[in-house]
Amino acid sequence: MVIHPDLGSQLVNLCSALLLLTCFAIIAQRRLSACVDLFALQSVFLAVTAALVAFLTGAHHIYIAAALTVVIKVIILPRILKAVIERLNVKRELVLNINIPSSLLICGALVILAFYITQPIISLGFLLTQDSLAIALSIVLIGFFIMIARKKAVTQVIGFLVIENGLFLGATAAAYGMPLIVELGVFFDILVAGLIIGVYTHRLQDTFDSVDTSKLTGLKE
Amino acid sequence: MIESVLITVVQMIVALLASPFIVGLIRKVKAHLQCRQGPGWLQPYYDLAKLFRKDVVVSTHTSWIFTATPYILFSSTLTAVLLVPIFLSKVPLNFAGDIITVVYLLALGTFFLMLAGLDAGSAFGGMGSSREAIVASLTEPAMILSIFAVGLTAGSTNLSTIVHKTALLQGIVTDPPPHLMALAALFIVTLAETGRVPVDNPATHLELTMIHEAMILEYSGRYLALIEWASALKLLLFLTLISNVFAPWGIATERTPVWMAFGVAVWLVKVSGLAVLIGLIESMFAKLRLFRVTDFLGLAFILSLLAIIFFYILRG
Amino acid sequence: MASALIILIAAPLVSGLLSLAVRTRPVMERLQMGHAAVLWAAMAAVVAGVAAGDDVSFGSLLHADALSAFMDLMLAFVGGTALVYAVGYMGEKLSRGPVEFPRYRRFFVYFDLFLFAMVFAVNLDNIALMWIAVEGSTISAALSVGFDRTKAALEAGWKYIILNFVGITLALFGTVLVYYASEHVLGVSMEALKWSVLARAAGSLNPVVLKMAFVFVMIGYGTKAGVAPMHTWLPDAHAEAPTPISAVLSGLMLNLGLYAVLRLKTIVDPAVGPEFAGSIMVGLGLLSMTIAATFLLIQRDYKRLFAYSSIEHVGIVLVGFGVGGAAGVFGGLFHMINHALAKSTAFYAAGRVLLRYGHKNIDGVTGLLRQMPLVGGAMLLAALALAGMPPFGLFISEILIATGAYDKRPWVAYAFLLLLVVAFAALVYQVFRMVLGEPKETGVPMTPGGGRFTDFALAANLVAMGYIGIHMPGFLRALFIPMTRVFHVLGEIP
Amino acid sequence: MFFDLSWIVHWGLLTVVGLLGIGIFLPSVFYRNAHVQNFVAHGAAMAGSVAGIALGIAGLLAPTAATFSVSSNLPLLTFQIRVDPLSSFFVLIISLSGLAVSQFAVGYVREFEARYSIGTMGGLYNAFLLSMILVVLADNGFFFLIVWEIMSLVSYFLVVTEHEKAETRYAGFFYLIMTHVGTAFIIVAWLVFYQQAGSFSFEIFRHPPAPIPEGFRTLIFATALIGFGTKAGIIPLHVWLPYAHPAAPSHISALMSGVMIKTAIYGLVRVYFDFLGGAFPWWWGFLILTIGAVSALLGVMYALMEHDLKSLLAYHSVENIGIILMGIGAGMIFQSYGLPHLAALGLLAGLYHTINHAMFKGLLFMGAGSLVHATHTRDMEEYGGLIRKMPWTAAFFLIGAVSISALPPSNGFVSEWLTFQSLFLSFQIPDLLLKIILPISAAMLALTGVLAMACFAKAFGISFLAMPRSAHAREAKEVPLTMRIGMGLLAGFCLALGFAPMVVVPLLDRVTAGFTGVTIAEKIVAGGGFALAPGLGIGFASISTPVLAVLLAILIPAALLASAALGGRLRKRYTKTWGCGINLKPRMEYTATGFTQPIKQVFDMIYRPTVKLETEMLEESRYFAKRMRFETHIEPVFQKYLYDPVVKVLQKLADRVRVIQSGSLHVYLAYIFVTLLVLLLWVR
Repeated sequence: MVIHPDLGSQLVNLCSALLLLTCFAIIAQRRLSACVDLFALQSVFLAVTAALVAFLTGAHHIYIAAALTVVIKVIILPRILKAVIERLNVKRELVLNINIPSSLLICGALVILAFYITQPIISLGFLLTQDSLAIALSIVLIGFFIMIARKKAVTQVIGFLVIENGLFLGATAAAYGMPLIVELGVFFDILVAGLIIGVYTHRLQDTFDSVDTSKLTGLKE
Repeated sequence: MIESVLITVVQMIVALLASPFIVGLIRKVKAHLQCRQGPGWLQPYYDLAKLFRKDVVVSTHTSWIFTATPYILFSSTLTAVLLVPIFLSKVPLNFAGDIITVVYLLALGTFFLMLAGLDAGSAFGGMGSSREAIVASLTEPAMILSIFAVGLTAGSTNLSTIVHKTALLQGIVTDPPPHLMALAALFIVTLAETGRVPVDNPATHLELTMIHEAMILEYSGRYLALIEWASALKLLLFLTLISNVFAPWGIATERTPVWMAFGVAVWLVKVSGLAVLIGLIESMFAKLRLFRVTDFLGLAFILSLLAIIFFYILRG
Repeated sequence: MASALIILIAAPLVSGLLSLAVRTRPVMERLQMGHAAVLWAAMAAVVAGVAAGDDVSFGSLLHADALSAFMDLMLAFVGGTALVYAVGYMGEKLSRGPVEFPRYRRFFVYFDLFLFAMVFAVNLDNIALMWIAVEGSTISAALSVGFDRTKAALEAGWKYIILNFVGITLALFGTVLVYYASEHVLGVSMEALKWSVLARAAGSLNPVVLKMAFVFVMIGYGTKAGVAPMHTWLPDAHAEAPTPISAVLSGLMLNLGLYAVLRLKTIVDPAVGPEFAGSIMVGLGLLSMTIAATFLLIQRDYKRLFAYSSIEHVGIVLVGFGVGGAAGVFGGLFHMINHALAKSTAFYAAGRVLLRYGHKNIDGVTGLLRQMPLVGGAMLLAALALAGMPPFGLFISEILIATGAYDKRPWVAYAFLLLLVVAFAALVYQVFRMVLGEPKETGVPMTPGGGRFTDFALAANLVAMGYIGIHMPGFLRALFIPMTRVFHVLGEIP
Repeated sequence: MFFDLSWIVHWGLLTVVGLLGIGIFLPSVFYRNAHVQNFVAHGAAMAGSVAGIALGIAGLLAPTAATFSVSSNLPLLTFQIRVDPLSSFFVLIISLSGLAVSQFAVGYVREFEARYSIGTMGGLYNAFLLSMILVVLADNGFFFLIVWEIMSLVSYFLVVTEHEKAETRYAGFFYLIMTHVGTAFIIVAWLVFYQQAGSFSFEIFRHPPAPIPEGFRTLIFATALIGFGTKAGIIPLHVWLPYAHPAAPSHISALMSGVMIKTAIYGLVRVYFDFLGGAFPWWWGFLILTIGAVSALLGVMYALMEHDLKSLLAYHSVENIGIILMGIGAGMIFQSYGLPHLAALGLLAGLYHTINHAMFKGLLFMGAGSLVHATHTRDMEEYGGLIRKMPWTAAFFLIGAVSISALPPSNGFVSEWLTFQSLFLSFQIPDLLLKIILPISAAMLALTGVLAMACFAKAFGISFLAMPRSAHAREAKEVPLTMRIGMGLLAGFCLALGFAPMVVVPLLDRVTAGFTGVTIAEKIVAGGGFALAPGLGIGFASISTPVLAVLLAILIPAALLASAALGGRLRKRYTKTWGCGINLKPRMEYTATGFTQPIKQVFDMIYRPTVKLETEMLEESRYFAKRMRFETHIEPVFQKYLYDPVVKVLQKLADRVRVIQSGSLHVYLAYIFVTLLVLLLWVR
């Protein structure tokens, strides 16, 4: 089956756009479990995008990446996070560093910024995925922003994972995926990192009776 | 060589003999002004002779510094005198030191005198030394500068060269304003360095006012004689400086015996005149408070400085 | 030679895995001492091989050029002494009671894995695989930082994890961008990620992409290297981690971060010219020095003190490479190894002080020289070295860097010297307060078992530090010449 | 020549480095016996110093400079050594002082044996000597910096020998920081050279491939002045000196004050006359001269107010550095106006004073050390009457005091007189301002000289004369022979330098000739070799210290004989000093504070004294005081208005910066985020 390049490109762009949209949804969401769900959704879109690229380019190793994404980011990590939420008994985030409307505005600005920054190098990319790089950068920045704007450890982890998603989008869409061994290594690392964060969150809860990271200000000058 | 040694010895003897006379002269003038007869002309000589023969009383608190000081003071002052032209414009020892050397030789004596003042452990001696320190520190820069102002005309700080050159010009001063200022400065310095009114009063032993007398309060007998003689020599030295640097009229510029003898006579007249002037001043003015002395000596410094500035400005 | 490289990399991994099975302290001690010995021997072989002029490689995966060998030298030497030190330090903790055997064992597992990840990272000839190894080191260190289960240690660990994971992720984005640039030239393949290939093709890569990639990598690995303003995790982690870990974090991990940045710089420079990366590095370097110098002034905790000093030195190295040229590059490299030695020595000494007094308060420590002559002396010498005093190598490298800077941009040299002086004053003030004077507290003396190992580690580091300050050994110079070539320094080293 | 000078230079150098090197490490070997360590350390130092004296003299006489070089593995760094007249002269100074001070130290360090590690102290001592010698021999900027910093560091460690005292630690820290700041400026000077000449070799500094532009020359001038000036202790960079020099053990103070600060003079002469050579802008010399005059005057004035004998001596170092700089500054001015003979004279005067100061300041510090050794206090108000307990120390101290007060026929007099002459010869300069300024600075020099005399009258009088003022002084004993020999050596050097200027001047002429291109020795040495006449052909003035000494030596016995002739045998009666009817007590003696009271009052503009008087009256009457408490301080102007504000600003700044490390993870993340965005935008 041959798909017209324009169509393929538009499909990829569509998926990327959906990824970006879920970011905004996460920003707008106070409930933690909903955030996790949205992250899982985003990961699904990521997997779809990766599969699309794999299909359109014939780079089959990207399928594996897509599959791993599904396994790790759609299934394993959300479960761990949910378990943590369950155990810690924190349902929603009431106080934010930056309130939701402003957050949304800022994220809009970040998207514009990302497009502005990547504009000079976009022409270099493959025709199929030209805009994905900008979107990937937007997602990275938004994920970063989530980490700054949110207080709970869990949301910070979600922010971190969103950054990872953006990064993967960049890797698969813009660069047609990294070599397989690299992908595998990266996934392994992310998995371990997620585990360790989970462990630490537990310990934090045990020691501080809270996962509100804004209260972690004992060490300062 | 022998001639040089001879002249040096003669100069030494002349100065040694003349110095008590000058002291006596000042006393005489003051006595006259106070409508007194006063002691005789030879009284200072008698005093010295008597002091030399008397026993000395030495404090048990003192050290060898106390005993050595009179000799060091006497000989350093005498050495300084040998560097100053008295009757011959080019003294044989002129190569051995210039005006700075003279100033520092006198300082050597002062230094030991200050130590001696502290040596006995009495508060008076310490007070005298302490006051001597401040007076000396204010006079010496002025003295060096004032002589230098004159030295500029002659192109030398060597006293002999200065006097010789001026003498060859028949004492015609080429730059009168700087010379006058320097003269005034040097005169003030003379009053201060030799412990005269209005800086110090050699005739008093009032504990709160004395400076020089306080330092030598513990001395007696032969030691006191040497010190008194050294101060007389110092006075003479300054008067000689004033007269021969600013008015070297009549001084011998060649080593002929007649001229030199004439030189001695003229010099005696000149220093006697200055002594009379000092006697007059001592009678006319009151002693200044210690902390007013600063202003007085500051004036000397400024005058000598102005002398140098004027010299350069007038010369362009 | 390739086998030596394999042994060098495998030794920590094997040792770490074996540690899992150890049941008693003497066995652990012997295992780790053996580990250290193997590390040193293998490193010596690798360094000798590379110094002789041949890069050591194994397959297409591992490749040790001069720069890698230089990093191996640092990692293995300091890593080895750190192991010896850790044997003493953790043994002391074990015998005193706060650490029970399973945690004692776990410590060494983490530690060995940490070393493994670092040694692996510097010998990988692949930009992306290197990233994986660096990430591995970040993860293994994360476990060690929070090893003491105090509130402070947890907080420090959390901050370390979050900031470093974010940083390392940004670095990966940068890596992706490099690939984005290189695959157009070298094709979609592993080749496009190999350092050696990239270095050859550097000139033909897209400059704008590389610029962006460098920004990401600089910030990403810069976080790991403790470059201001990404340094904020560093003082916390260094202060709260067990001291052997602090020493390795400061002496080695920061250099690993720098290594990653520098590698990329060698790719970026031919493509966009040296000015670009240089400016960023000089700017961040001076900022790091400024921040570190001011915090040194107001520091009250001696471990944090040395941590800030590390930030300062990372700044110095950045300035050195930023200004470039023979003097700058040589100075930067020389600074890295000297700093690794001096800073680990300082931390070893600090650890002993901590064991003795049980607190990290500078005000509470005096008279070290009287109470613990070796420890106090080591701290004094290390502090002097860190403050940039001869006869230690840091003085030489600082002068070289200043020279390089003055040649290019005099104001950089002025700022550099000014900051050095401030940092000197602050560091010397703080350390001398502790070292001099009469001791206040008696504290708890070391048991002979722990003291022996730590003393050895201190002495070994001191000797090495003193030696390369006075005389640069021939093999080191043999490494430096090709290394400066890696950094495109043309012409003779004067 | 009977022997080969270059052979002596070669082997002298090796011997110096070898012996002092042995002295660094060998003492630690005998760690069991502090006594042996003491002998080994200071014996090695003495042997090294003897070799150094040979090296210095041979280097001064050698027709050409000798260079030695060992390359290093490091870029830009060569261990290059050059033995030329200037460095030889300073090697000679260091070694002469080193010899005497090491001898002194053998005895002095004895009392440290129980409490301190003599191996460390002795090793550092040797390292100190060696580093100073290498500083003046170094012929490569990088090498120079290394040994310069080592010298600073080693001297720091020696200063804080007694680090259990808080004020010693403070003094040491202050010193280390100041000297490090100074080094930073020297580094800048070297960097400018490097940038212009492309090498750190002094040979290239001397002869850069292209002439260095005027702006850069000025930059070098200024940075070298600040850099070396800090070490030399010129005002206002002198603040560390009165703390550090007294805090050190006295033999170290002797070396620091006598010799170490001279390495800064060496640096200035080296940079200005050797590297920058040729015609300076006139204001360089003028600035040096002014700084010199101000340092000299303020140095002595602050010295007057000190009652701590060692602080007093430390301030005198500031004074004497000022005097040295006045000579050098005058030389530079003359150089600017193309008067090479006068330039040589000024420089020669400065260098002459340099060696003189090394000798008498070393002597005085050893004297002070002996007093501290005997009384265990540095406070002059607790001394008194020591001349009877310690006659040798007193005699040596007196020689030092006469020398530093520049009283004829001492060595201090010769060099100050030469400085006076070079200042008065200013009438040959075609510039009215300078013509007037130079005599004014001569007047300042005169004032300085007299105040120094007053100060040493105080120091000697209060310490050694009259009655003991404390139990310490009453129980004092003369110091051991080893210490006395050390002092005696320097006293002898002082006298020799005073009586034999005609030997010293031709040697110094070899130093200055290299920089001014003219030799003046045969013109200066007049009167059949017995007089100095620096008029340089115009017969300006001359002195002859040997003749003066002979005159004094004849006249003093002559006065004795004459008074015996006039008054017969001397009969002495001994009695107590008259105390106005009550027994004289030490408390009634004049104190050091009282002695300087008039000076304080006269110069209150400078001292800004603060007086605090608390009177507690009797309950019964307001007219009778029960207790009075009088406190007076002089204001440390430079510290208060120049240094304290800088420290305060830094502290305040650091306090503000605290906010950066707020502890909030979100803020930390924001830093990274913002940096990322800024850099990305910048890249685009």
